[in-house]
Amino acid sequence: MSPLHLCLALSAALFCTGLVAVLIRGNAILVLLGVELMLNAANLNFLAFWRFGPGGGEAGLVFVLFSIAVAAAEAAVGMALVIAVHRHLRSIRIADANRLKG
Amino acid sequence: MTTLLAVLALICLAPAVAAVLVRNLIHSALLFVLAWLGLAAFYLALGAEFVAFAQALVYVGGVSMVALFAVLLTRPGRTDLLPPPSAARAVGGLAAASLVASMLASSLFWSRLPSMEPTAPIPLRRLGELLAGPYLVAVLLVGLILTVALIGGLLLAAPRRPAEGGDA
Amino acid sequence: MILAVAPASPADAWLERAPLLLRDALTGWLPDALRPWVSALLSIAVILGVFGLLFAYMTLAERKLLGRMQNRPGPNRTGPFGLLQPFADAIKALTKEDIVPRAADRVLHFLAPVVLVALSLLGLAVIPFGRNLVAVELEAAVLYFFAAGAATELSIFMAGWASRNKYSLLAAMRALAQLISYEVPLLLSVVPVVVVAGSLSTTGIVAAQGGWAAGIWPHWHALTPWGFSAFAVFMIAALAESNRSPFDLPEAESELIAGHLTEYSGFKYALFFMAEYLGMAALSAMAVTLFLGGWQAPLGLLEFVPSYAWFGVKLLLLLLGFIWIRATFPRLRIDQLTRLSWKFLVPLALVNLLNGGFWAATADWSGPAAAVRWLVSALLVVVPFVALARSLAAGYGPRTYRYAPS
Amino acid sequence: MLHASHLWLIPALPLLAAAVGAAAPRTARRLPVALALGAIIGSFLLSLAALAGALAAPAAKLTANFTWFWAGSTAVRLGWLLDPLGALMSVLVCGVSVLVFIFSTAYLRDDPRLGRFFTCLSLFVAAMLGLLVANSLLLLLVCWELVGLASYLLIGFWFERPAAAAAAKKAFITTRLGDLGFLLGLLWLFHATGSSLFYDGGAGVLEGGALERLAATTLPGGWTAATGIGLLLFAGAVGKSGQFPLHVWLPDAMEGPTPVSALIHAATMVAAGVFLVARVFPLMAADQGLGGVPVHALTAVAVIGSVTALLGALLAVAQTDIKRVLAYSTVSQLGYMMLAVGVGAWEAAVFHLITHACFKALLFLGSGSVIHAAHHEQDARRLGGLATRMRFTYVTFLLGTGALIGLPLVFSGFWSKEAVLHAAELWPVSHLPFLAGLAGVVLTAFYMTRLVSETFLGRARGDGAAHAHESPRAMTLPLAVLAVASVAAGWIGTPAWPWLQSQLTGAPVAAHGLAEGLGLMILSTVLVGAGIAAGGWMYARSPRADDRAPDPLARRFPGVFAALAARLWIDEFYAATVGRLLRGAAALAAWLERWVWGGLVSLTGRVAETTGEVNRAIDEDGLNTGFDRASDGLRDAAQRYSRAQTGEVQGYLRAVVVGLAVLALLLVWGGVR
Repeated sequence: MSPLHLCLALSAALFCTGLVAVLIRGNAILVLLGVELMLNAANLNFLAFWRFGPGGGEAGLVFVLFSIAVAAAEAAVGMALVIAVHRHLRSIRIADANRLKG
Repeated sequence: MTTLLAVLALICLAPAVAAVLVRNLIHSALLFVLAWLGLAAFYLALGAEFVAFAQALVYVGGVSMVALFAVLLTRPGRTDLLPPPSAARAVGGLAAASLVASMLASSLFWSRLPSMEPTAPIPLRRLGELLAGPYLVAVLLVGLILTVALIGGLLLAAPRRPAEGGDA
Repeated sequence: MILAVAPASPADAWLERAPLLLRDALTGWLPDALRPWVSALLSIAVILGVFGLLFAYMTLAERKLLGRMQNRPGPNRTGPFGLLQPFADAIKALTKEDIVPRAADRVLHFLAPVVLVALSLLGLAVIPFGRNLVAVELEAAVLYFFAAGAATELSIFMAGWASRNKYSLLAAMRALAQLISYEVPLLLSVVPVVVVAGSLSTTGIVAAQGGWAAGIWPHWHALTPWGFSAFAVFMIAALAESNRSPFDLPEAESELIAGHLTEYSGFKYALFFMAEYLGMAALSAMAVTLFLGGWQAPLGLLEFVPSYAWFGVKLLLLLLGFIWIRATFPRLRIDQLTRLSWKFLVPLALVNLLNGGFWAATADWSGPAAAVRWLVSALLVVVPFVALARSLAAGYGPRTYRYAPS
Repeated sequence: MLHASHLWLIPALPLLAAAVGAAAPRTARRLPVALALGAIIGSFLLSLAALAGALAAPAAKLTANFTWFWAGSTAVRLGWLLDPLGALMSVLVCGVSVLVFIFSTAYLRDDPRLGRFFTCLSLFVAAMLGLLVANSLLLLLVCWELVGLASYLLIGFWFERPAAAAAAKKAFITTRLGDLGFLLGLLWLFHATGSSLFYDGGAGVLEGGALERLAATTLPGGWTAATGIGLLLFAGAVGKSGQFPLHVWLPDAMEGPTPVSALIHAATMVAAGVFLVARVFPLMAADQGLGGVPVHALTAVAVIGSVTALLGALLAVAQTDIKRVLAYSTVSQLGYMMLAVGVGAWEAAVFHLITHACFKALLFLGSGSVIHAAHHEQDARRLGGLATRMRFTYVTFLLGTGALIGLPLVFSGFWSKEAVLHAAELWPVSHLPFLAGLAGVVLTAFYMTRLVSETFLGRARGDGAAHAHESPRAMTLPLAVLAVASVAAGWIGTPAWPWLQSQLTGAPVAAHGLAEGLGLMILSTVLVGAGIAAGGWMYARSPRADDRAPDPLARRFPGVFAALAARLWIDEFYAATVGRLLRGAAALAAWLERWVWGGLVSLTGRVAETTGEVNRAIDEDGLNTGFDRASDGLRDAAQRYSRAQTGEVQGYLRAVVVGLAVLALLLVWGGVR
């Protein structure tokens, strides 16, 4: 099993874990964290192919940096949204936020 | 090399799985942090020093803080134990996730990847030149996005009267 | 992480080489495969020992200095001038009963202090204590340092939350707010240094500060306008990061009955104590590295003094500054704290970033142009400072006290 | 030294001030004032520079022309003209404006609309200066109308007073009548010469070729085009500077604030007519052939001027309102100027214009000072005894009076009027204008004496005058400056040293010492003395006891006085003829509108209405039912479908993921490569 395979397997596993978190956890915060985890899995793919891929181009590395930055922004906004939702509904269960009326 | 990577992979996968499964909100948040740290270590082993440290800094220093802060601001109740997910949702979710998992696994094992020599890690200065050179526009855009996100976060999380709580 | 074994260059003075010679003497007989690891272990041991002692005597110094500043003698019973006081304290802490509240989250309650100490030690790995004395030579050392330091407040949160105590929880929230607020100016104040020095590695930054202008004016960053401003911001943010007064809101003895430390006793408490001082020392060491020229001597003719001695002197000065500030300033309120960060330090640091960019861009100006360069840079520091200060101080007149009629 | 191509700066500054002042918020009262003062001072300096540039080469007409737009193939060109006439006038306008502005700051200090006042004033000054430096009749007309607009705004500044509003309308409409002639003349000129530029390096309308052409083309009736155009343009001048048929608006214009009267209706705007005639003098003088020509432009000018001079002086005699007296005196002085132009001595006219601007501005500001001090009491009968209370104003007013009636040898008015009369005397056509001028001299002396003694001598006949006190510094300072000017301004054009004339004409005028025209001087001096004596004997000897007491003149000649006091019923005459005509026309138009056109319009509307009714009926009963059924079905379907819309985000996500996974599995295992 080559390191590349290992990386891809890990990223796949992480992705699925995050997906599960997104799908079955009721708490909005955990869902957001799951999304973060999925993003990380994607980053891992980029790095893996940058390192073990067919050479050429640091684009993978650079892209990971950008994706981390954007992930941070996404987390900040997401948490802010969670807080705002909580102020409205007094709850952060996603199932409760099923109406468009605020 | 591979063994080291494997160990690190386990170190970063175990807490992630645990984080998804435990019922205590704070615990799972902290476990997520642990998973991210493990991932940072994995990056380090991959030779991506800068990315690894950036990962640690952003996720452990930033995202986890925000997440924990949100948790504290929106305490469900006396205890942080969450109600167990409803059976239907759990089953459906697991089914869907397993589908994806099988897909990924199949594509992984059926596709024969040529195992190549690892390319040499690039010196930090080169990375800096890349960011300041060809990727400059992207860097500026990301900075813009971050600023907007910060302001938007403030506006969203601020109480109706922006006079107070505008900071923090 | 390449563990290299830097050979002692014979050019240096004997004292300068002493540590390396000692290391070689200790590891000389080992096979080459092992030598890097053993020397790494050695440096870890040295750091632990030195900074452990430093911690011990910092506590003593703090207590004595505070005592003097408050017209008390301070501890002076154990040993000559109370010099053995730290060890007495250590023994006491070790032998005390370790109490864990029943409702507490045992795991986190146990993990918090351990993680804290570990994290605050991590940062020291990349500090160049002397010309060749750096445990781990990293390309992105600065980034590493802050990545490691970022996690400290996390353990404070763990402690505060795990104690299941409302004061501790408040402390945890404050800790988070404080970190989120002060991580930003801390990093922003470092960026100009990186820009100007053109390197993220601590040794590179120290090397960039070598030499003297006109033989007497060291090229330390703190001695340039932008550097001074960055230094000030860095130190303030460092105070907040290490929970030192006037920013010690998480452990506010007077209002939160020691906050996250409420439910800790015995050795765990000692660990927290230790972590605080280690973090303080680490940040001060970083400040010395980034702004005060690291181990560089202030004057050319003083170079015969070994570099690590210079480093030690600067470090001690900064630490004493910490103590002095603690003895001087009252504690801030949480809203004042955050406002200070977001409305004052962050804009200042941002302008300073611009300033650093200007400085780096005009590196080749000389003669009268250099004067212009200094002038512009100074203006870029003073004008925003005055403007921000005025806008923030608007409405706060000088405070008037009304005394009760006697 | 200012180059011609930079002349536009002079009007641009006040225009800018006016624009900013107009945009400024109502609360910022000081801002427009500061702007206006700064701008006008800047323009003053600029025009001084321009004057220096003009005097460097008096004969040369320095122009800077540019194409405004192309109408078909013919370019409509505008331009700036720098010559001693324009430069002197602009210096004069700016100088007087500066003083009047300073005066106004004190005079209108408590007025809530101070800012608006100064904005309008700046607009006026801008337009006036533009008028002076314009090198194109078209541009001049534009500025001309702008000046009229500003005058309208300022006369009606206190529009709460119905009198002021009416006066503003009257001024505007009356001057429009003249401007119609102006416009026609402009069009004719443009049609005839294809250019509206005065001087264009030989191609201008005031230069050789065009003039010869105009003088050559004759119309039915033996007139030449030059005469026709000249008369039309002169109509504009008549309207603007209140010459005889259209003089009625000027006295009413005194409803405006006194500084406005001083600046616009004494010093500058009303002189614009004279300036216009002087500017286009070559055109008017183009056709000198008097043989068999029934009327000739300059002759008309001279006649109108002399009539106005006499009439104004006559009407001034019987007025009781200070400002009205001064207004009629302005009318008559303008008549003198027109007279001078008419007899061909346009430089004398300009000379008199300059001196008159100085001392009439002085007189108006002085009366303003009096009115201000006497709490807006401007009826001479209820004033009096102010000589002791307002010594400074009194002295300056006396100086102004001396200049106006032309006391010999020192006062400016003497020299300028002497120049006018001298020219009139030498006019070959007729001596009537000369005699009218002499009569005017007597009357001027008489009514000014009357005014002074009624206002300042005797004892206070009203509590307004009783509690009067000297005006603040900001008002007395301009008085002082103007007093000096109105004494000294005459020395630049004495027969002994005709500097002004030579600069204006651009050719050195022989200094024909004081000897020549000495007889005329003595004569006019005697006449002035007679006028003063008569006035003094009637009014100053025994000042009226109280405001009820009848006017001494009325006691002696009641009929004449009544007629004069009623202004010879000219206004009533206009009201009876022109006004009635217009009213009838308006009534007719209204009738047509209401019954004929209105009927048509409402008929069309009714038709459209009925069609709409029919359409609606068809829609509702015919088409809609089908649509309703269709949309009902759609709604039900949507309701049934929307059950799937639970709002459960994770539910959606689950569906998405399953779909994605199935798709991907198909791709991978289904061998779809």
